[in-house]
Amino acid sequence: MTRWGKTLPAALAAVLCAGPAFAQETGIDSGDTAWMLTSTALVLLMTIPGLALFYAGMVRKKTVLATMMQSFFMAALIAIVWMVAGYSLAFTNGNAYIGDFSRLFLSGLAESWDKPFVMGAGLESAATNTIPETVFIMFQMTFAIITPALAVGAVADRMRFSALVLFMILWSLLVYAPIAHWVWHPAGWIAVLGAADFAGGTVVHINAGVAGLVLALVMGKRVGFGSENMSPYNLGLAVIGASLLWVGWFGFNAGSAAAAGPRAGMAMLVTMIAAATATLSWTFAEWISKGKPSVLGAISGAIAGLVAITPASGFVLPGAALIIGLIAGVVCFWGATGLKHALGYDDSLDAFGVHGIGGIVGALLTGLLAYGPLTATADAPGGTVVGGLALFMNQVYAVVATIVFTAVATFILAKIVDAVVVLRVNEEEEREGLDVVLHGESLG
Amino acid sequence: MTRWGKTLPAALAAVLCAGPAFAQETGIDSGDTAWMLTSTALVLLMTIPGLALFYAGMVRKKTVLATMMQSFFMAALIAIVWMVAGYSLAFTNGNAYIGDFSRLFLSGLAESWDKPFVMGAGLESAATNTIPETVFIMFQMTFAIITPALAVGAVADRMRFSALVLFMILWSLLVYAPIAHWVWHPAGWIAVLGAADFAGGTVVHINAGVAGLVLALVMGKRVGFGSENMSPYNLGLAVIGASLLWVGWFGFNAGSAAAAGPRAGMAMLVTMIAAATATLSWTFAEWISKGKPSVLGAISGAIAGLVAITPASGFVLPGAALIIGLIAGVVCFWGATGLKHALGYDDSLDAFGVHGIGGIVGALLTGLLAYGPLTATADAPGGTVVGGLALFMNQVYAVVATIVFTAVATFILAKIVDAVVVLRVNEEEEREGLDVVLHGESLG
Amino acid sequence: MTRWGKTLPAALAAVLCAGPAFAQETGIDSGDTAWMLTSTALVLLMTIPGLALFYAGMVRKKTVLATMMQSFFMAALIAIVWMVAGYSLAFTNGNAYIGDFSRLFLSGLAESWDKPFVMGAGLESAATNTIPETVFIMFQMTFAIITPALAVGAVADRMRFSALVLFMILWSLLVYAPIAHWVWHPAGWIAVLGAADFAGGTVVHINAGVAGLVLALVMGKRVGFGSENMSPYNLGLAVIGASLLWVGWFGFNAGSAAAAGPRAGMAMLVTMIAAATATLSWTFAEWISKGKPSVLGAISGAIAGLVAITPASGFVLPGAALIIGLIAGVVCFWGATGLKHALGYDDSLDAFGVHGIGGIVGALLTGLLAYGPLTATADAPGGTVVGGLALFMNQVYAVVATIVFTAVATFILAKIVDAVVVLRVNEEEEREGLDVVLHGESLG
Amino acid sequence: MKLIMAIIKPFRLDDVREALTPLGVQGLTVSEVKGFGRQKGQTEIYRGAEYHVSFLPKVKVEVVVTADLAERAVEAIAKAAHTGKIGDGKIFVIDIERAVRIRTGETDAEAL
Amino acid sequence: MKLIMAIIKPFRLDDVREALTPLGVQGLTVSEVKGFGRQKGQTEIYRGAEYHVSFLPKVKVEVVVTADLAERAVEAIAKAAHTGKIGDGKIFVIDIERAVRIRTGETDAEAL
Amino acid sequence: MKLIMAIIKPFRLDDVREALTPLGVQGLTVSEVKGFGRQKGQTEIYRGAEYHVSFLPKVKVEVVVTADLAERAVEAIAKAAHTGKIGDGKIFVIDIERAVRIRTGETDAEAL
Ligand SMILES: Nc1ncnc2c1ncn2[C@@H]1O[C@H](COP(=O)(O)OP(=O)(O)O)[C@@H](O)[C@H]1O
Ligand SMILES: Nc1ncnc2c1ncn2[C@@H]1O[C@H](COP(=O)(O)OP(=O)(O)O)[C@@H](O)[C@H]1O
Ligand SMILES: Nc1ncnc2c1ncn2[C@@H]1O[C@H](COP(=O)(O)OP(=O)(O)O)[C@@H](O)[C@H]1O
Repeated sequence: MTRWGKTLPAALAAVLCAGPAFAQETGIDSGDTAWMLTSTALVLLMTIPGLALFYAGMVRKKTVLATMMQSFFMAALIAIVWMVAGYSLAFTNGNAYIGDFSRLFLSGLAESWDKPFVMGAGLESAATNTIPETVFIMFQMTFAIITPALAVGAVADRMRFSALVLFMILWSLLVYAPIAHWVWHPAGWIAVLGAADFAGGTVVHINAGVAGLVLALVMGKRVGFGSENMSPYNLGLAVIGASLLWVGWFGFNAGSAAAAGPRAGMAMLVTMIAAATATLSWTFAEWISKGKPSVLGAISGAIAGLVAITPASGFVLPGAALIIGLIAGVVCFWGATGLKHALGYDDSLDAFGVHGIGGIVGALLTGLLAYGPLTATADAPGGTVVGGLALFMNQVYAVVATIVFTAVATFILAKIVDAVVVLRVNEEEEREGLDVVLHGESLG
Repeated sequence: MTRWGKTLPAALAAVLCAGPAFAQETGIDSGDTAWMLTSTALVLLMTIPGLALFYAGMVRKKTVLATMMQSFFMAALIAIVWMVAGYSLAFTNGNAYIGDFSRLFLSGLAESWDKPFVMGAGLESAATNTIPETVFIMFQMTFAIITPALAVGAVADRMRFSALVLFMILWSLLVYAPIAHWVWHPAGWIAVLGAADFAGGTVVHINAGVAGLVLALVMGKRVGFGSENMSPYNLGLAVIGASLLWVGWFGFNAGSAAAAGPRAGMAMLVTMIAAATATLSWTFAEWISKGKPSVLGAISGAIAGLVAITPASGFVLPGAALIIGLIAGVVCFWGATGLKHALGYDDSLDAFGVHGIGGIVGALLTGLLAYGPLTATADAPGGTVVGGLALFMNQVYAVVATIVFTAVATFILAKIVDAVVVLRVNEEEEREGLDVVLHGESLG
Repeated sequence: MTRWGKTLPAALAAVLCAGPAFAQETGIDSGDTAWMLTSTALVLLMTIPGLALFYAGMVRKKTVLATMMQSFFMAALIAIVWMVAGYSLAFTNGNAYIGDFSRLFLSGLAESWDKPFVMGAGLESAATNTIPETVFIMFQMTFAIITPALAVGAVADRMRFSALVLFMILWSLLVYAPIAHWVWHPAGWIAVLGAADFAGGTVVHINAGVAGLVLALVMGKRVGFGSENMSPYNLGLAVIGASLLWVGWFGFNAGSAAAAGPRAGMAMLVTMIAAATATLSWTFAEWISKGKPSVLGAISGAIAGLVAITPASGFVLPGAALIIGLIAGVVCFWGATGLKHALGYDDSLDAFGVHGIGGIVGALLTGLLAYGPLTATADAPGGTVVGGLALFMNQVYAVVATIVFTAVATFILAKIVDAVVVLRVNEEEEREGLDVVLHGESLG
Repeated sequence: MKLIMAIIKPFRLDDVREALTPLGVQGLTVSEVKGFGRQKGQTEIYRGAEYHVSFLPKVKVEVVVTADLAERAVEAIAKAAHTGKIGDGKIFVIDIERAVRIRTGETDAEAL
Repeated sequence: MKLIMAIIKPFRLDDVREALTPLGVQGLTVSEVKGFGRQKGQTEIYRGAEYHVSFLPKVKVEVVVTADLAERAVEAIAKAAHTGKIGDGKIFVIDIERAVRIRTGETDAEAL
Repeated sequence: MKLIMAIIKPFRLDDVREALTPLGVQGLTVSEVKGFGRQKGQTEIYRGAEYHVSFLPKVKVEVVVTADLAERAVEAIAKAAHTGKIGDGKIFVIDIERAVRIRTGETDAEAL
């Protein structure tokens, strides 16, 4: 069940608005395009500088720059990977599991650049949009960028840069692209199955969280983990980062409506409500259990809420968002504290604790709380995404499939890359810090 | 005189554009909606991370995180307060002084979510917009968030977190919501009276400034005020914050046009001009009187100009903006330096000196400089907001009413909260710093 | 060849969409206006806080604030210069070399504010836009602001503030405004000549780079240059700055399409690709030649790619963007390292090495790689900007003319200002640092 | 000559400096240090990881005075830095064999 | 009394502190310093400008103990700070003439 | 052995280090300090609140040398740190009873 199908009514509207004569010529709507261009900028803002700051704000002084570099470089690296093959593998028809090579190097745009984008052209489940394909490619690219950038937070302070580069090229093509195809392409098996993921709870967050956890397990704990003081050097950076993630998330979720209409409005509203509620629930949970409401707790809660509402954002009403945020804040608090310490792995920046767990919570609750009328279409007046047992089971299925596939594939890729270039720096380098060791720079 | 009435022509245009057949079905304009979604993101950006940085950059190292927390937590807290009851109290018909409970928990959106928003539906002064209500709710929510966040700057470094939370819940519902209703709802008494506040000079800035001043007077000066060196730890943060406030203010003011048309364009232009002029006038005033043009002076001037143009932004031409900025910069410079030291209160981050005074300057000058044609409508070709003695008197009336109401209500609430949870930390805690005392964290 | 002519089809579309009756009345398109308002905010974001952070992150602790002040103050100063006379000189008809005084103080907006903007009204090469002139003025203002802010990076750590203010007022009016007129006004001689600069490779980047280099040569090297350690105090700021520049550049380039249509989409896509490729090519060039991939290298590469794609962004396809980015990254790496050290000048923050050289690379490659159909119009179905020898020669011509004019004019102005207020602080002041010496402030 | 090294609470610094001036002390050197002692710090929590902050911010004042002045200087510092609360700090006195003023080359007493 | 001044590798600090407690040392003062010595640092490159980092981050521990304790304290520190790799640092012992606890006015041994 | 403690202007540090190497000094320790003295600082103004900056950034160099070397080391530092302008700083010499190299356990002269 791709959200892009949802854009049909909007497209229709635009066409109507344009008037027949004009419609033949182009169904591109300037308002929808304006919003999608803006959303693209907002989602890129989430990774650079948003995520770069959020993560850099949680590490020690000696790896602040290296941590920023991971997010910044991902933006460049994955952009090219996406242009060369990732987009083609994710969003061309291909089969139920992966796209084809028809858009390698984005070939074909020379002809279609000024036409409205039709996803799955040729298929009867094809979805017409009111924006050009260039904008769709860009918007999706920013999603492909942030996913690996999120995952690497789990292994902060210890991964070699060359290993990161090699690993993420492979991971983006062999793990991210297929899953994006499954969920968001009308031909994808999860879309056909009828599981719903409006803006990427499965594709982005569960995917990143699980991949991060596997990397953390493969690479092992940081030197001194548990014994030495690893308190953040500059939490202020993390607050700025979380704030930009929050603001950028409006593009992430409301932009996933692919049009500047009522669905985008509702998506933005529920996104805000879930983020806010989770901030409160994490903060109060910590206040009660630890005695103080920490700043790191508040911003972590916000991210947890944003993650959890992501798959639901186009399908639920404000009341449901309140519930999703409330649960996500508490559960992710437990995931980043209780669970992690219980199991003893070193998911350094809680990529799994927040994104993995938050994504699962959101995906499942979407199955229960989706409000049909928001996805009503001509042929399905009751809505195409309706909360209930049926949808819930589909969600469970999609979540499990994603977790298993990501875990296995990530493990294999990690082992391969480790064999080729070695994943981790040695103890002395780790003590000295990645900034100076990997990049020959340091904070003054 | 609410600006939302002004959107009528735009709405009309959209309807025309849509063509009758389509109009029945929906009068939502994708371009206007795109701009309002963007504006909402921009205004949230003002508070997080904008204001968080602006304020955190002016305090000492030991309270940087706690100061950021105040803005960040406001975003979460007030969002929920707004969803639960604030929005309903501010923007439903009710009476001339406050709205009703018809939108508690945003009930009713399930039906109206995809219809264009009509404010004051049922009243003959109802104003039809070209955006869905969800977007209006979100846009207004960001205003409700930034107002208390601005006020708390006056008591930086000494307010207990629990007191802040309790106080702001009450203040938002009992002070902010009513004033927003007075000024921006067609049934509000100030709107009916005919005073003009395009984007929140009264509702947001005078309101926040006065509330901050009252809090500062109730809570008293910081320990060591006047004797110890309280120079900012990292003014660089304040520069980033002021910059984001400036950029975000485009959404604040141009977004208040509620449509992506000529009024939004003019609002953005005059906003830029006033901000720039005030930056220059504050800087030169300081250069001349103190011998050096400080960075803090320049960014303070920019904020002063932005505050002053806020109520005027949809009603004046560039020339008038130049005058408003010029005056605001000099007067606020005096407010944050001369006045404050003369009266001896400790408005720590000049919430009153800049926002209170700047808001008053702007509100009054709007009364004199409003250019009628900008608000011309079919039935009022000369404009509905025309500068002159009549409008000026209305402005004075509205300003005084707001100051008195806010001052009294804030004082009472402060006393109540102080009695319940104590507003202020003790001297030793204040010396140690709020970061570690309230949140158990500190900058490395 | 101004890009504003390109907006005709879009304008047409809007008119069609609006339907005849409505068209007479106004051809303003809400979607295009929404995007241009957003783009304006994005381009301002590039300067404050983007450039302020990028530059401040590369200097030593004692001049961090002063460096931020340069960008921040430019935003205010040039805004007013632009309003008073700059806009009029750049974008009114005048002659082939400069505009006239018909828009001093933006006079005339009171009448035209709600009409669509026609550039070069009266000329037969006039171009109708679908946005009001206020938006065009604002969008262009942000370009006028960033250009001098970029240039001053070349003389970081040693320029007196009063000299900066005086110099930039003159430079903006006598150097920037004329060149903008040459290139972007339909009557401008370079536009008539047929050289292409979509978003400002010549007007902004070559111009800023050359002006910066001349200033650096006139003012001489920093005290201790070559002998003392001048490593950046906080590169983290530079990463945030580069990230915001990258995101803001979407407004810079895609906004230069003046409409939210296919051209904007393509411009954003090629901008992303070139930025990403240049990041990779600079990083790998450094990795190979210096042994480590530095963070400063990665962000510098991104800026180099953004600069180089700027003149080409509306004229090329993704493949060409890949080539442009690849070359720009490597050439600018050489420009900021090899060339600079070979010639021995102290272009402190590489305004010339990155912007000057990157701009030249981009302008010339545009001449070779422009894909005609992107600029196809009714009367020129093959496109108005077509890569080839003819266009290439025009580009060379335009580039050389700009370099010569800027170099000479900047030199003369620098000498005049030096005579009037002295450009540079004395050695002792420079050692103490501009923060405390010029602004009486310092980082804690 | 004696080097008086005092570890004090940061916010007492200005008072200490002012207390020394009347004794004719022309200069001193200050550094930010972290102190471990009887005074106990707060506990910091980051996502469940608790760190007990055993090191508290202190200021180290180093001032060299002539032998005859040492006694009074120590008393002045002790008085000015005193709050009576745990963590007030310590004063140590160390013998200095030689002092030189770099600018003039003056030595010992003249160098101060 | 003796002032023991030890320059050590930052990550050994906690061990050093713990090694001193059993000896009855109640407090110590720490400062971040940069050390130049046999241990060689990395090279940093900024846009082609190379800087050899000759100064490496170290921690300076200053602890005053009674004369009789000095020997054992030095050994304890040396043991706890030891990694065997170049750059482990130094320990210096200086005589202290007088000590005062600001809070109580206690002097010498009682002041520690 | 002697501990030479020099308070100098930050930008003279590299010269001081280079001046000591020829004397066979193998290492030294540096810390950032703030100095109060005859040299007067700037005034800072924040929204009308004026603060006179009485403390100026200085660098403290601590180097331990054998007694015989002390004299020449002091001269070398004084020469290298000299600008002739007020605020050049001071050099103090303190007796060291004992030195230990943590890595090897070598003591005194061998430890340096
Ligand atoms: N033996 C010591 N050597 C060096 N510094 C010490 C010693 N004991 C205490 N200090 C310093 O003095 C500070 C205050 O000591 P503490 O025991 O906390 O309180 P009090 O000074 O009231 O006894 C400590 O934080 C530490 O910096
Ligand atoms: N003569 C000295 N005086 C003061 N400090 C010194 C001296 N020699 C070394 N140090 C300090 O000890 C640290 C370690 O010394 P180094 O020669 O690098 O290794 P090692 O301790 O193994 O000999 C240096 O970084 C410096 O801080
Ligand atoms: N009596 C002193 N004890 C410790 N440090 C001192 C003393 N006098 C001066 N200093 C240090 O020396 C620095 C320079 O001294 P100052 O009087 O400013 O100039 P000069 O060295 O030319 O006399 C001061 O900033 C301070 O750090």
